[in-house]
Order: sequence, then C-alpha cells, then structure tokens
Amino acid sequence: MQAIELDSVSRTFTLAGGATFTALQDVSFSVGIGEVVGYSA
Amino acid sequence: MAASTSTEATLAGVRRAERLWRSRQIIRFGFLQYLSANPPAIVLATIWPRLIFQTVFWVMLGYVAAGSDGATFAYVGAIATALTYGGIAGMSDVPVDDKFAGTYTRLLVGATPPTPVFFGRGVAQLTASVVEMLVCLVAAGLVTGQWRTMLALIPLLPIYVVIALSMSAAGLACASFCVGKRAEVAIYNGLTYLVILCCGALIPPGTLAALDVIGVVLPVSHGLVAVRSALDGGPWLAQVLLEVLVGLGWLALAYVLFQVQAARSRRTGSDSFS
Amino acid sequence: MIGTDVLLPRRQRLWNGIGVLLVCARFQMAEIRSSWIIIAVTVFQPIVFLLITLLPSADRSAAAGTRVAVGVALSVSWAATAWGAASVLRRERAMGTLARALAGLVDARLIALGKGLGAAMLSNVWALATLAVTLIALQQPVSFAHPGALLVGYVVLIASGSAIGLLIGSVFVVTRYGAQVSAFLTFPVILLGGMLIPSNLFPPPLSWLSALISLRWLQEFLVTSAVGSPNYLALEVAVLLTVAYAVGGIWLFGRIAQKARRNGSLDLY
Amino acid sequence: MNGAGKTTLTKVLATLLLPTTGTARIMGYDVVADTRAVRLTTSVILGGDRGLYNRISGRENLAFFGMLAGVSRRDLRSRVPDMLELVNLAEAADRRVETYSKGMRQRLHVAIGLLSRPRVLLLDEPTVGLDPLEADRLRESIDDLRGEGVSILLTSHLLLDVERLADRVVMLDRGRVTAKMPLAKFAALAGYAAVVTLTYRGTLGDVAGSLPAGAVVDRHIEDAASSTLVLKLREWSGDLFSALGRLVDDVDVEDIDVRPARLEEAFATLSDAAP
Repeated sequence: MQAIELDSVSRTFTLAGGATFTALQDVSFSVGIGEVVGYSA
Repeated sequence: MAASTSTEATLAGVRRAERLWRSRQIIRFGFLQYLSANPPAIVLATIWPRLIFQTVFWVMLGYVAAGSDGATFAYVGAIATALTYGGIAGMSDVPVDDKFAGTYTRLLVGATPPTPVFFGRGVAQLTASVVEMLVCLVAAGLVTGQWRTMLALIPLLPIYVVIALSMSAAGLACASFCVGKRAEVAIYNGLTYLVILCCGALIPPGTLAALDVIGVVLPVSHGLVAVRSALDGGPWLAQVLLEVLVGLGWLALAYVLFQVQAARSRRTGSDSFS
Repeated sequence: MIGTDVLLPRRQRLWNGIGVLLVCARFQMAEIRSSWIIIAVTVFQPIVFLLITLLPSADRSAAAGTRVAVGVALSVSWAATAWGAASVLRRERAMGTLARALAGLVDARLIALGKGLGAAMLSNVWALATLAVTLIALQQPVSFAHPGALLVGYVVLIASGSAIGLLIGSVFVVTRYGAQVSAFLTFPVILLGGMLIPSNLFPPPLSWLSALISLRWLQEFLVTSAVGSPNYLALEVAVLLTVAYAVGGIWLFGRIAQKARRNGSLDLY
Repeated sequence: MNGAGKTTLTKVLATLLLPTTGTARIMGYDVVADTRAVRLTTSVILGGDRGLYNRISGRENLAFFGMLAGVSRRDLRSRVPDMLELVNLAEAADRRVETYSKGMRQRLHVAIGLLSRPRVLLLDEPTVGLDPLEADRLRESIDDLRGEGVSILLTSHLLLDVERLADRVVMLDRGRVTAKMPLAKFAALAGYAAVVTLTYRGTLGDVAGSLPAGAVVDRHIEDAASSTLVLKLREWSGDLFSALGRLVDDVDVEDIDVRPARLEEAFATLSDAAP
C-alpha cells in the first residue's frame, strides 16, 4: 500500500461562458509511506 | 465476554464524553466570535437601544392604527419580532462569517459536519437574542405603559424561547441560500420582514389571507397564536407543538441545503463559500 | 473650503466640484445596484410599514392614505440614508479606499457627499416606486393636490438625506462598528421624527426632539401639499435644517478625518 | 491559468474536489468513496491570508481547528503549546490574528496542519511569505515529520524546499505529468543554488570566458542606458566570488540582486537538457 496513489486522475472545469478548462490530465504517480515528493505545475 | 462488553461500555462512554466536550468547544467558540464582533459596550450602546426603540415604534404604530387594543396587540407581537435581530440576522451571520474568513473548507474536512458546527456556534446568537427579547419586554413594556400585559407574559416566556429556537433554524437555513451569492443582506432582511408581516405579530391574522398562508410555514406564527390564546386563558399546547414542528422543518432544510452546497462545491469546484 | 484645486478660479472650482459630485453619485448608484442591500431597505421596508399601518386601521380615506404614504416614504428615506450613506463610508473604510480618498487631491467630503447623494437618489426612487405599486395593490386612494410643491419637497428630501449621510457618515471614519451604529440610528428618528407617529403622542421633552429633524417638517409640507394648501414655512425650516446638517457634516467630517490621520486609526480595520 | 493544476490536485487529494476521471487513494482509502477515513488521516495546508478567524486569537484558532480535525481533548491540551512553540508563535499566540503578519499567518496555517498528527500531509507553498530563518525552521520540522513516517506531498516554487525535503520530484505542465525522477537525478540535471542579476552602466564584453565552472550566463543585454547580466550559479565557491569581484571593478554597478533559484528555472534548464 502506498501513502498516495494517483491513477490517471483528470479534472476539467466548465467556466461561466460554457468553455471548459482542463486543470489535470491523466495524472498518475504515487508517494510511498514516509516519502516526501515535491511537485510543481 | 463480560470483560469485552465492559470495555465496549467504557469506550462508548469515552466517545460520548469526547462528543460532549466537542460540542461544548463549538458553543464556546461561538461566544468568542459573538463577543469579538459585539463587545458589551456596543451591545449596550447600540444593539439594545435599537431594539427597544424598534419595539416601542411597533407598539406606537399599533396605537396609531387601532388605538389601545392595537397597541397591546402590537406589544405582544413586537416582543417576538425583537428576536429576529439575533435569531435571523445574527444566526445567518454564522455561516457568512466562514464565507468571508475563508474557513469553510476547514469545516468541510473536519470531523464534525458543517451544519452542527454552525448551529453550535449559533447558540451565542440565540442566547443574545433571548436576552435582547427580555430587555425589550421590560423596557418597551414600561415606556408604552403595557406593564399589565408585560406581567401576564412573564409565565409565557418559555413559548418565546421556543419561538427563538425555531427562528434560529430559519435564520441558518436562509443563510445557506445566500452563501453562493452576495445576497446575504437582502435575504436575511427579506426573511425578517416576511416574519414581521406574515406571522400575526403586528397585523392580526385574518386581515389579509395571503399573509396568513405564508405565515403558516414561517417561525413565530404558531408560537404567537399560542401566546395570545394563553393570555386569554385559552389552549396553547397544540400551537406550541406546531411551532416546534416548523422549527424542526427549517433545521432539516438547513442541514439538507448545506449538504447540497458542500456536494456542489466538490462537484463543480466553485467553492460557493469563497 | 470644499475645493478641488486651489489654483483654479472660483467659478472653475465650483464647476469641478459639481462634476466630482455627479461622478461620485453615479459611481455609488452603480455600486449599490450591484449589491442587494438596497432591496432590503427600499423594497421590503416600505411594504412592511405600509401594510402594518394601513391594514389594521379603520380610516382608509384618501387624506389618511396620503398621510400614511408620506410618513412611510420619509421613514424609509431616512432608513435608506442612515444605512446607505453610512455604509458608503463604512465600505470605503473596510476596502481601504477611504484612506486614498482622504489623501487624494479632491476633498474627501465632496466624495462622501457625492456618494451619499447617489445613495439617497437611488433609494428614494426605488422606495417611491415600491410605495406606488403597494398602494395600487391595496386599492388605497391618495391625493396629489400640488404636484409642483411635492416635487420641490422631494428634492429637499434627497438633499437632506445626503447632508445627514455626511453627518453620520463621519462617525464611520472612527468606529469599526458602523453596522450596529447605523442600525441603531434608524429607529429613534423614525419613532420620534413625527412622520408615521405624530410627535404629540410623546411627553414634552421628546416631542421637541422632532423639531430638529428636517423630515418632520418635510412631512408637514408634503402632506399639506398633497391634501389642502402647501405649508411653505415648514419647507423653509426643512431647508434651514438641511443646510445646518451639511455645514455640520462638512465640519465634523473634516475634524474626524484629521483626528483619524493623527491617530493613524484609518487603517486599523 | 498557471499553477491551477497544483492547487486542483491538492484539493482532489484533500477530498475538497471530485476528480472528473481516474481514482486517487490515500493510505488505501479512496478520496471519493471513503471521504471520512481520508480526512481523518490527511491534513492539508493551503496557506494564504484567508482561512483564519481574524478577530479571534491565534491560540483559539489553533485549538478550534484542531478540535474540528478530531484531536482529542487530552492531546489538544499538550499539542497546542507544542505547535505554537514549533512555529515560533508562542508570544503572539493570544493576539488577534488580524494583527499577524503574512509570515505569522502562514506559520499558524502550518501549526493547524501539523496539530492533528496526520499520516499524510499535503503542503501547498509552505514557505511562501516566510523569511529565510523561518523557512529553515519550517523545513527542519517537516524533515522531522518524515522521520516519524509521515508521507508528504509538497508543492513549492522554491528549489531550496524541494532540494532539502523531497525524495522524488514530479513535474506537471498544463495539468500533465512531464517528469518523474528521484531527487539526486533531478539535482544533477538541474540543481542551481542561486540566480545573480547585475545591473550596470558600461561594457563587460565576453563574460563567459572569465567565469569559473558552475556559473552559467543566463542572459546578457548591453546598451547605452543600462546593461543587465544574469548568472546562474551551481553553488557558491571562493573563486566564484573573486571572479564576480573582478567583473564589478570594470563597470559602474547600479544594482546586484541575489535570490535562490526558482523551481521553474531549474525545470526550464531540465527540459532543455532532457534527452
């Protein structure tokens, strides 16, 4: 078991005008127990 | 077997004590927030005088409209409308405070769901509004010469406390309508005026059918019918139970609305509390 | 002296001053329309006051209806002013824009007065519209004997509202409890101002108080203009009081702004 | 919207936002199905000016949010003072939060996040607004947590945070994962200690030649009014200082700005250098 497991996570938002915005696209990575993972977007 | 049931009992006891401590903390924090927003000097200098003037105004308006009977009728109702300041405006400020402070996300991920936290923190507002009601009962009663009615109302104060409770539930529910938009002032003022108009506080029931129809589902209406009937020595329990029912209805509505708000903000990402 | 720029000739400065007043008024009206606060005071309140006064009372004649309608219009106008103009300064302070207004080239009092004017104009127009609709819904007859005089009285009402707004608005430069103070200010004036409740119902010391409130004289003038012949003396007293409020407001606002600048209490939110 | 991916991912993991597709688990619990279990094991520090009750003291904020996060009465009594000490807010604890500086508010956010002894910690720009000393103290306390087996997902623009704390690095660009590697590989490829920006009048001519290894010219613009030279330094060294000294002698210096390298700058060179 991992502390954090991300399996192709995506997230889109529909903005006021109806346009959609993709904030996350198929994100997959994991963080082990006691591990520190740094990330930046 | 006996050992395990006794440990289970103590575990349940610990959990109950923990829950009790948690609700006491939430209520205590509510008082902290209330006092930091309304220090005693401000309560004495502006809030109480404003409510006394407001109550006297309604009584005098009752007198101008329908003579001394009108004044007495208005006095009994105006005491209930004094509760709207803390019960509706004050209570709906509790979730709105979280909106402006940006602390709602913390409540969302907390161990205790938002609605009980709001209601717990609202106990301070509820207490303040009951105290305000008592101040208005005495001050306005003496100023407008209604002291005979004032004395008759004292044994009926528990009914006014029930009214305060059902009104606070409505205040909380109405806050959840406006949290998404910047309309909180108009919405809790709207509900306050609806209560003043439609609950038989200042306009006798039966004067305008439309008002009575709306009043049925609003707090205060049934409670005031109970008070007025008790003043004439008539039955009052049935109406008090109806008032409790209306209050529970509004509380359930508040709970559902805050759950819907939370679910929607998780779905759309539009944290309606920001 | 209210001035926008001391270097310009007097006539030019006066013209600039009026320009600033109108810009601030329009700005304030746009801001109020964007928030819902105005609805509470100028739509809900007139309906509530009108129904509570008219429904229980037996006398539904045109004269009685007019007296109540004028009383409600003035009471609501006061509530809108106490709240509108006051919240103008309270919001300026909360947003930190008050400090910028005080430091700006244009005299802050002109800005406050202009915004108060915008608040007063918008709220009175909305209150009047609501009143008209409610009176029609109740089929309550009212009379308009001298429309011209009524219009003059109405203009004085708006001027009075802005001046009072500046007077009580200056309180918000120093206190952070503006909401509670403005809520408090509403009812004493509505109660003792001789509008919906005749001041002769109160024992002497209190009934004299209403003499200091311009709205009480406007009530007298507007009712006599609508029913019978206008009482111009009452109008003159109202105008005198309005000027007194304006001068008082300008002086008080200046002193308080100076004090706030000395104690640095402007940015203490 | 730059940086939206970072906050969105943190919110999804903190159960504040549902993923559109895909699954996310924390300690085996699904963030959508087992929300309560995830919330009891995770703590999220979003930081920033909001998220605190301004008219209430720092200590009361901390105790209230700790209680809300499920910390028991006994633990709360001991851990509140400890946390205040840890984030160096002990003296200011009983002042209202509205009197706190940006850095103090950030430290209070961190104290709230650490109070409930989370198994998994989601840190969003933890050192933003902190002065170097406070940032170091915070990095030490986060490092201690790692010792206690706490797993941490940390986002930061500051290379120093990542270098000091992270075991592995993940790079997202416009919502997609573009790089995943252990810290050692990342540091080798990209590691810069600092960026020096020299603004001067006059001409320097060929700079690259006179610089020691480990210093790279990032940008060099010379014109009559004022010239700018931007250097990236792999690490500080004696001869680097003397080289800089010699550079500065020949020109009329207006300003020298030295700041820690930012993550994007490191990643920028990383993506250039990537195979």
